[in-house]
Amino acid sequence: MNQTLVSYLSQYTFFDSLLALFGNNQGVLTFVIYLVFVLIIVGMCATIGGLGTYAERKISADLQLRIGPNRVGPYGLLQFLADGVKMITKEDVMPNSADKFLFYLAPLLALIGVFATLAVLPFSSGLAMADLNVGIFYLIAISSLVGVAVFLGGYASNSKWSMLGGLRGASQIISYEIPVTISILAITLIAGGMSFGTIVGAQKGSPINWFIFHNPFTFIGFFVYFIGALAETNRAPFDLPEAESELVSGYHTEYTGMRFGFFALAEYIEVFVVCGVGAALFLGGGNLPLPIEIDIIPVQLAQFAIFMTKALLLYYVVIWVRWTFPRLRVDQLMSICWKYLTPIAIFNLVGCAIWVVVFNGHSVAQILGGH
Amino acid sequence: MEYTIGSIAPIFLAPVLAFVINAFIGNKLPRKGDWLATLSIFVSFIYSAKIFGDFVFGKFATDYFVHKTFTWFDLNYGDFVFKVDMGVYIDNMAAIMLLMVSGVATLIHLFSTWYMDHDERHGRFFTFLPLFTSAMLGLVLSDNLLSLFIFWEIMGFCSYSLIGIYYEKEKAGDASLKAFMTTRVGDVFLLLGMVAIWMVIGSVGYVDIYAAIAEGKFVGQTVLGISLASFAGFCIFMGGMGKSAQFPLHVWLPDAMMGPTPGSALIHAATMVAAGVYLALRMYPLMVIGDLTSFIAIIGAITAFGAATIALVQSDIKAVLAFSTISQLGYMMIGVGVGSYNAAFMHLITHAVFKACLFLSAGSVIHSIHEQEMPKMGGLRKKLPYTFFAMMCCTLAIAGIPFFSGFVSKDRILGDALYFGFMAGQSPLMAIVPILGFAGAGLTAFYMFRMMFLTFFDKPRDHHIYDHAHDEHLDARSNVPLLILTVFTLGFWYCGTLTGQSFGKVFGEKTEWFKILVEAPKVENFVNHSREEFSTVDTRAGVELEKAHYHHQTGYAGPNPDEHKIHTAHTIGAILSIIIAFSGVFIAFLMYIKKSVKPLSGKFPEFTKVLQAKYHFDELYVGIIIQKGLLGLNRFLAWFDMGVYDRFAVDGWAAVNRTLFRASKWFDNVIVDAIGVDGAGVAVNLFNLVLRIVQSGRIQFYFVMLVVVLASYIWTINI
Amino acid sequence: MINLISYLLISLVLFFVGVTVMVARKNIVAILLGIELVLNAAALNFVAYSKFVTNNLDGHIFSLFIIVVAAAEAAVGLAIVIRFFQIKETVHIDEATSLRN
Amino acid sequence: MFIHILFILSATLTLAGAFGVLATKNIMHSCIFLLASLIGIAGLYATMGADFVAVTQIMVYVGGIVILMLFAVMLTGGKDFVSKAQNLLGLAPSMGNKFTYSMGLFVGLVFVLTNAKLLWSVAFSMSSNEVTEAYPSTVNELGHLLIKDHVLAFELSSVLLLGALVGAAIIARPRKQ
Repeated sequence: MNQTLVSYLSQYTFFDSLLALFGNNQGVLTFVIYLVFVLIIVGMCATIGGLGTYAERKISADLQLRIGPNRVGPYGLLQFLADGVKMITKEDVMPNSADKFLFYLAPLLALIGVFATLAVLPFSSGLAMADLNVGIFYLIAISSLVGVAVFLGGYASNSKWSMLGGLRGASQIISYEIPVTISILAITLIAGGMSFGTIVGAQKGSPINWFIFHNPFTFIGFFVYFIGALAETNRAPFDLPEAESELVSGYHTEYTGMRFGFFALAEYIEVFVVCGVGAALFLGGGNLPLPIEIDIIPVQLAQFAIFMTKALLLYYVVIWVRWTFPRLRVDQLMSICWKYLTPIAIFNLVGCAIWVVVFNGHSVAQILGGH
Repeated sequence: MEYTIGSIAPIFLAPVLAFVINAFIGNKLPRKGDWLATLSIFVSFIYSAKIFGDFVFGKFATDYFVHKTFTWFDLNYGDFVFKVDMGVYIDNMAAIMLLMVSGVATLIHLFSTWYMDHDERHGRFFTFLPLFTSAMLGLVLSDNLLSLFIFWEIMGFCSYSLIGIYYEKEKAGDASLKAFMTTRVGDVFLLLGMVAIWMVIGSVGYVDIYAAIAEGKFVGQTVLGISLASFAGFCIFMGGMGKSAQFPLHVWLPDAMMGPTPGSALIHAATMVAAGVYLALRMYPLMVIGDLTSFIAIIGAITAFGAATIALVQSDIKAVLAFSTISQLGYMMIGVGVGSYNAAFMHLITHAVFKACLFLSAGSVIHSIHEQEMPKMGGLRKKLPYTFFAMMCCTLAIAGIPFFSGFVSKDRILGDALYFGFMAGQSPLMAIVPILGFAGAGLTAFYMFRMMFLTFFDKPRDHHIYDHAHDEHLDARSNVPLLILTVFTLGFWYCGTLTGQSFGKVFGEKTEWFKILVEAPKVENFVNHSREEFSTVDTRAGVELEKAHYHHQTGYAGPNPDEHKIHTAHTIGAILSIIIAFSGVFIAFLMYIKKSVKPLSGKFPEFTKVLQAKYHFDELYVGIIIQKGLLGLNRFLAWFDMGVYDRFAVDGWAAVNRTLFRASKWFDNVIVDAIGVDGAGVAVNLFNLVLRIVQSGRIQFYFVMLVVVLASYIWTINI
Repeated sequence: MINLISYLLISLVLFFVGVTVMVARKNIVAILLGIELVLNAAALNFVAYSKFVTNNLDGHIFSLFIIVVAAAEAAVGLAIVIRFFQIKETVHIDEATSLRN
Repeated sequence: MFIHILFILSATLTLAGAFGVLATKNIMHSCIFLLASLIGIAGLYATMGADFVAVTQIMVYVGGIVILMLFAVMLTGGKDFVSKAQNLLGLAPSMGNKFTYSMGLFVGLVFVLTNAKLLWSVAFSMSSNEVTEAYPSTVNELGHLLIKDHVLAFELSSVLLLGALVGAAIIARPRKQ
């Protein structure tokens, strides 16, 4: 059964009083609850995306022994707001020979693809918009809209830099989807389900129960997933679609103003989402490291905080990687995917399957600890 | 005592894992992954030791076994049921076998890391060696003939790869092909036997076969006019003959020595060739009801004696050992044939240990002097003291000198053979079995000591080689495996007494563990056996069975009316074999140390030539079967083709045709051309005018036509 | 009121559009688009019958296989289109009338 | 209620996308409308509780086939070609003209009416119950069905995919001229 936010909230007593407030019309109440939480989550993620640009600059500055943005607000914290205002007020330029319809559509598709993934992201055991029983599969599927958007952005601009960037981006995204999906498949194999509730629920308790430590194959699988996710979100060292030195700035060369902002925002939120998925699948998600079984609001908040901490730590690693490694060549990119990551991922999948059969699904820690 | 999949699977899976890793990334690992292979076998050894401990020192009864199955594939389509189970079957025999295989393999791997060091095929060797070991372990764990056959074939493949590991040498390539093809002859029969069994009982599991034998399902079944049990037993035994290099399928084993010596030690001496004997022991009840025991005994006797005679004249140290292997395998088959079940199995184990050690020692010799020909050796005793010690102990064992393991096991086989041949009321022809057996034992002692004397004693015959030989220092990888194996060439490990005879008993009856634990399967115990699925929980956990009471004199079978005769036979056999062994050693001593007796090869040059040519078996197979048989057939076919078919059919038909042609030419010109062809052309042209419009090649037009025709059809019929 | 008929109607319209696209367009890629629509109309029918009539999941299985076959068909079809374009420098279907060259 | 909204939205998206494919003269736009239509069909699957099929639809079509189509359009230039060959309907540009459209509409109509004739009586005789709001998961059952009852088809489809993969690679590989 698919658990949703409303079905989760309905176990609390205040739900009934809320229901009474809306004249016992459950449909309206459901709508209102979703509206509120969608606004909260989308707003929060947009802020995270915005702050991502700030973090990117600040961390890069730190790594390069500079100061970084420090004028707007304390420590330059409000820099992203200033950037946002700049983007909104900028003139919206469109090339003459561009394909108008697709040019408008591409950034919207990118945003849709990213925001749709937020519906299943398990911020805590209760606070997930919908805990679909095909959750992770849905997330992989819907995020491939971003690939289409990148491609269309490149095509519609009618510029050769954009075109090359779009082609590179689309081929890169669909190629790296394979190792990422197979690594995730190994996890669903162990967890016995594709819903985030099942997967996160299977990693309860101490960090030794996290799936990354479940067996040697998942340990490798995490790194395969992380590298693949970097490539899927077009982050350095796989940022070929937007390589400044070769393609000006790739598929969004011709975009200005808020349309460019949409692409940038989509990219930063997508990074957050893949980090969140990595945290949920491999690093225990929002599970408390204590055996607390009661389900009250403070526990949920603590889970939320833990999940965000893990996701944002991974986010930090992503930025760190970006400012540490040089960019790859196109042929290297493809050979990494097809010659290394995909075979390793398949090996991991088979290894996990054998592990599950041979050790009856027990993790290394359980085996060493005598079940 | 829990047997879950987790406690059994690593025995087989650890080497497989090593194989997979070495196959893919072995070349990138330090030392090309040899440590990984060795480690994986050691893991198998530890798990095997656990099982061995449970079975031998545990409180299980003699006929206790672990049999667990899991569904391999299950295709159910309504009434059609096709379900195949795989499983694990461990009894005392399998437990001992597991320990032997994994233990010997561990030591051989360890030795190989030294022997194959700096070899260009290092990585390849250590890829196939663990795969081979895992296949052997899987074969021992198998609970049915089908999975046994799968592992059997994997071993065949590994053997092929390891013999031909230096594939650029033509001889190595030929030898590997020969081994592969010769064993394939046996394998075809094995497959045939499995099919025959499947036809009767619908399963090839050991347990099912035993149960079917006990229930008498084989009675009255015939195929091609002979009883089905005989047919199936014979076919399965043929498989064993191929693998265990029994006459007449023995020709591949001597050539198999082209591979690296540790590989030979593992494959062609200690384990793989034992698989055929193991199979014969497993299928022993089938052999008994198929009346094949006499046949097996005779094949074994011929092999044992024939190979021993060939070994007398070989000059290559590995060839001597190869023929001695064939000969010893013959003794095991004699044991199977004369009903000496546990002695045959004991000889399998003891032979594996001392033969592995002998081969490793030979490898050590070859590695240090880079020479295999014995006439060029001599006096190496001082250069290679540890190797000499190990090889001497093993030679004493194989020659059947008391206090060593070979004496115990071979003597029991020969004792039973003596009883079988002279006292059991068999036909007088069967006397050939003990006679050839004892003769072979004497020859064994002789040629093994000939090899020792030529290699280690006397003065160096080739000073160049001798001076360049490396001095041996005690080394963990090269000598220690030999010395460990040497320890287990002593007899009391296997029988608890110094000589295996009642007059040498020192530790009491309890230590006769081989006799207590290993006995022919009692088929009636399997009738109501229900199979268990593998799971996490062992349903038998905690159930400890009482050890059945064992009588020294009668065993389990109850008092045997011929007990007295058997006892007499054994006593005579023991005395006889001691005399024969020592006389063999003494003759060798006279010939090669004292040199007071000249080697007989000078007196019978023709016979020596025949022996050196290995009784011309290779030439026989190539000359008779391939040249005379196939080529003759070819010549006959060619003659038929040219003389009969060409002359009469082709030429005659041509003459007939020529006549017909004249008539038809006229007909063709006048009627066909003028009226038919030109007329048809005109007609086609007319049609074409219409069809050209329809056959436009445009796929969409075809689609439209399809839709229109389909629609008009559906609208005209009423549904 | 959502019932079987509503899904069947959607499927029928989708099928109609697919067939029309297949016939009206002369671009091979566009014809492949029409084929995708037709396949999807069929798959939708299978799931609808599975939901409302048979009450088991065989229809789902069938539509999964349709998706698989559609993927294979698209891959091979587009490969042929690209090869055709390399030879003829056009993707007009009326150019694809000869069996060789 | 939400089911109805989802149904109406998905149906609108499906049909609008399909008509977009039919109506637009730009092949690139056609592909995007096809994308919309396919996502709409995924939504329709979701209203029927076919969650796994719905997500598979998005996965395969959006992540694979549509991008493949876009690539094919890009590699073939995306131009409106005019054939040199004479058609029954005269010279037609590759995105069609009013003759081809009228032919297409006619054929489509014939086909659909034929289908309707065949299926109409069947469809109404079938039981048709209201869509309920709660759906059990189909994933487990589908998995069991795929590797038990339909295992042969499952294996065959894997062979088919392998064949398609190899075949596509061989057909489209660049050749030396």
